[in-house]
Amino acid sequence: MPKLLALAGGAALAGCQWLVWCYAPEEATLGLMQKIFYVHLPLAWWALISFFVVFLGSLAVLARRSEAADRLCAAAAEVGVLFSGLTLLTGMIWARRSWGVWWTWDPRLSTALVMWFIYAAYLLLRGLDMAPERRRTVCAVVGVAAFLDVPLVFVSARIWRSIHPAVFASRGGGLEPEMKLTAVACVAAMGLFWAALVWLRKRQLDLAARLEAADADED
Amino acid sequence: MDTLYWLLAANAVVWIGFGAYLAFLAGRERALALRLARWERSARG
Amino acid sequence: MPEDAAIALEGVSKRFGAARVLRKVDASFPAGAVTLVIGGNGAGKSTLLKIMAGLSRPSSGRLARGAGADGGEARLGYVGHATFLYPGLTALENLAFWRTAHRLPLDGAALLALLARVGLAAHAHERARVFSRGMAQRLNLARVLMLAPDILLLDEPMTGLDAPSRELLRREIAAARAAGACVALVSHDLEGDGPLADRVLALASGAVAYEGPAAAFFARAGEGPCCA
Amino acid sequence: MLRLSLAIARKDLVLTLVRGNGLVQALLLGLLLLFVFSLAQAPGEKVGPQAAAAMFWLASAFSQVLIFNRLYDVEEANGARLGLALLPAPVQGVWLGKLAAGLVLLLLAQAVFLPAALVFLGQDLVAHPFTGLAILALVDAGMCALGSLLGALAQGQSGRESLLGVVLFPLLTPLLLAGIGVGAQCLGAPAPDGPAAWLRLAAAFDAVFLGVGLVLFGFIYPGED
Repeated sequence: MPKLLALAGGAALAGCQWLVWCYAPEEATLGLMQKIFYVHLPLAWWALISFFVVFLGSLAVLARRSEAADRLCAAAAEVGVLFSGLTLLTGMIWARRSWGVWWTWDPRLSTALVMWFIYAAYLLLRGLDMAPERRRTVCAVVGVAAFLDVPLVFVSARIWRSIHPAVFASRGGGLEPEMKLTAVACVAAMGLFWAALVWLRKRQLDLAARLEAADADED
Repeated sequence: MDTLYWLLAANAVVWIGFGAYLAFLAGRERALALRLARWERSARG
Repeated sequence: MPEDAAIALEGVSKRFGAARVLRKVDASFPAGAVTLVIGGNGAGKSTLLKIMAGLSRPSSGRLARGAGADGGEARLGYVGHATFLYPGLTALENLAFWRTAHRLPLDGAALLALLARVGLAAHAHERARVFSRGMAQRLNLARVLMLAPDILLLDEPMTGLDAPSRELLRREIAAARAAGACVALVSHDLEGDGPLADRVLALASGAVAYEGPAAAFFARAGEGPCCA
Repeated sequence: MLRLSLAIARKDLVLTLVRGNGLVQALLLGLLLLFVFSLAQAPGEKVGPQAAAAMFWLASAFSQVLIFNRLYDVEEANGARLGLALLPAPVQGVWLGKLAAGLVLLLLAQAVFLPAALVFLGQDLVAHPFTGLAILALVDAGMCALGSLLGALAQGQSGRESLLGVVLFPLLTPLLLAGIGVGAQCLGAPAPDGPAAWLRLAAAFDAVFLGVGLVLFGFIYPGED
């Protein structure tokens, strides 16, 4: 089932490539380069959703001591770090081409970077050698604190450079219908792919946990 | 064509990233399959 | 749980990852009695006491505690392998901290008297850092006694104590029992601590091997090789 | 709970300031950071107010990691952590006590870092005493709320200093930005919008993480051994 989902996601992403390259018109001011947007935006969104899933899973771990929720957190955090890392890289390439700099203190870009740091540390914490029960609660606490930090990071980054032109916001309203359709399709396709990745990883972790338990029962 | 070059680089980065994670998943899958096989052997015999 | 039990365990199991330390332990510890907990190394004695103290959560099963002497929650005294002492604080400061932390009124003269009771009057203003193992254990004992516990959990408290200190500890255990406390004492020294015991709980690889009156246990143990 | 917090804070301050040398390491590290950064100014040049404020908060952040590691390390020597678990009071009292002790220690450290930053980095304090104190209090409170929560989480781990830093610093980003933003204004950087937005942000951070600490601390402390 998850493999089917992965295939569907892959196919959908491939289909979106056609939309991106042949269907959506070229942006007037930003030119061809704007087409990165169709990968960049879905990556960012699904990274944020991953972290939200980590938050919800962490709450479930704390409230119900659920081990399955903990494994879901692990899977979602890994995919989230991957997606936000790719968001950063595509964003940097875009920035280099469009504005001539690799990095600029845009609120969204900075928030993505700080989130990447936070959840990379979260994954580091997961890899530590701790008693399983302790690791679950420790990671859940960090998972909750990390997500609550996100809006604060975003607001602070915005105050930090309050004079920065709102590059993204101004274009959000000005998308042509074809572009909007393409963007929505890309987000949906990326969502399928994201779900497949998280599902695959979660299933692996479930299997590993079952094997662990089976080993324990033998003694 | 300079823009296209940048565009290709960005897409390449994305697919390399996905590929790396999928490779990681595949590696884990293989390790798990090995462990499962070993466990089944020991459980039967 | 039985009427007179100050603390009771129902089907308590504990596992650490792959290892099963306790298997479905049912036991009750009556008030006003000393229960000797025995068993070989790794039988699960320390884990059992930690679960009774609430320091460790059982993987399954239930733990019930009776009310304290004053009708409120039972006051708990626990002596484990660690002494809970801050090396940088003096003996008196250590006692004062734990007393305040337990929300009990502070009385310097009473604390000094307590230190005298455990033979540390001359060392009241020395830091715990310089104490020998035996002295630290006696200070630890004073820390527990000043709480006037309803339930006294002692995990091999005799380790590292010289003969007079052991006698002191045994006297205090007897006094606590007389005052109506429930005492659980983990020990390897059946000869020395056996006479104190009213009841015996013997564990073997995490399961109960014997639970009942001490007299019956020692009568049985006298016949064959000791099951501890 | 407040009595427990007070007892713990008092005990920790005695152990750190009177009987130990806990703050010396934090102070030296912070001063070294400030000194090394002063090398960034070319002869005859001055570091900008924003860079100076950033260095001040960086020194504070690093010493905070050492402070909270030390505060939770104190409980490990003879297993006193388990003793705290046996107390009849809610364990959040420990969090609050460590928070208070950490706050005092951090303020003491900053009392050294502030003049050091002014001297090493050649800054002049432009008169904004009230704003400066307000942002100092707000940022320190937030740093200690989070430090007290995460310090408990790192205890018992190998390499816990760097672990605590790696987990703590990104979470502290909004606060550090607020501290640097207002700090730069206090050192004379032009500020068309004033410090109000930063103060509000720092207050919001404090509210969120005081709540988070209060609710979540019980889950990770004292933990089993």
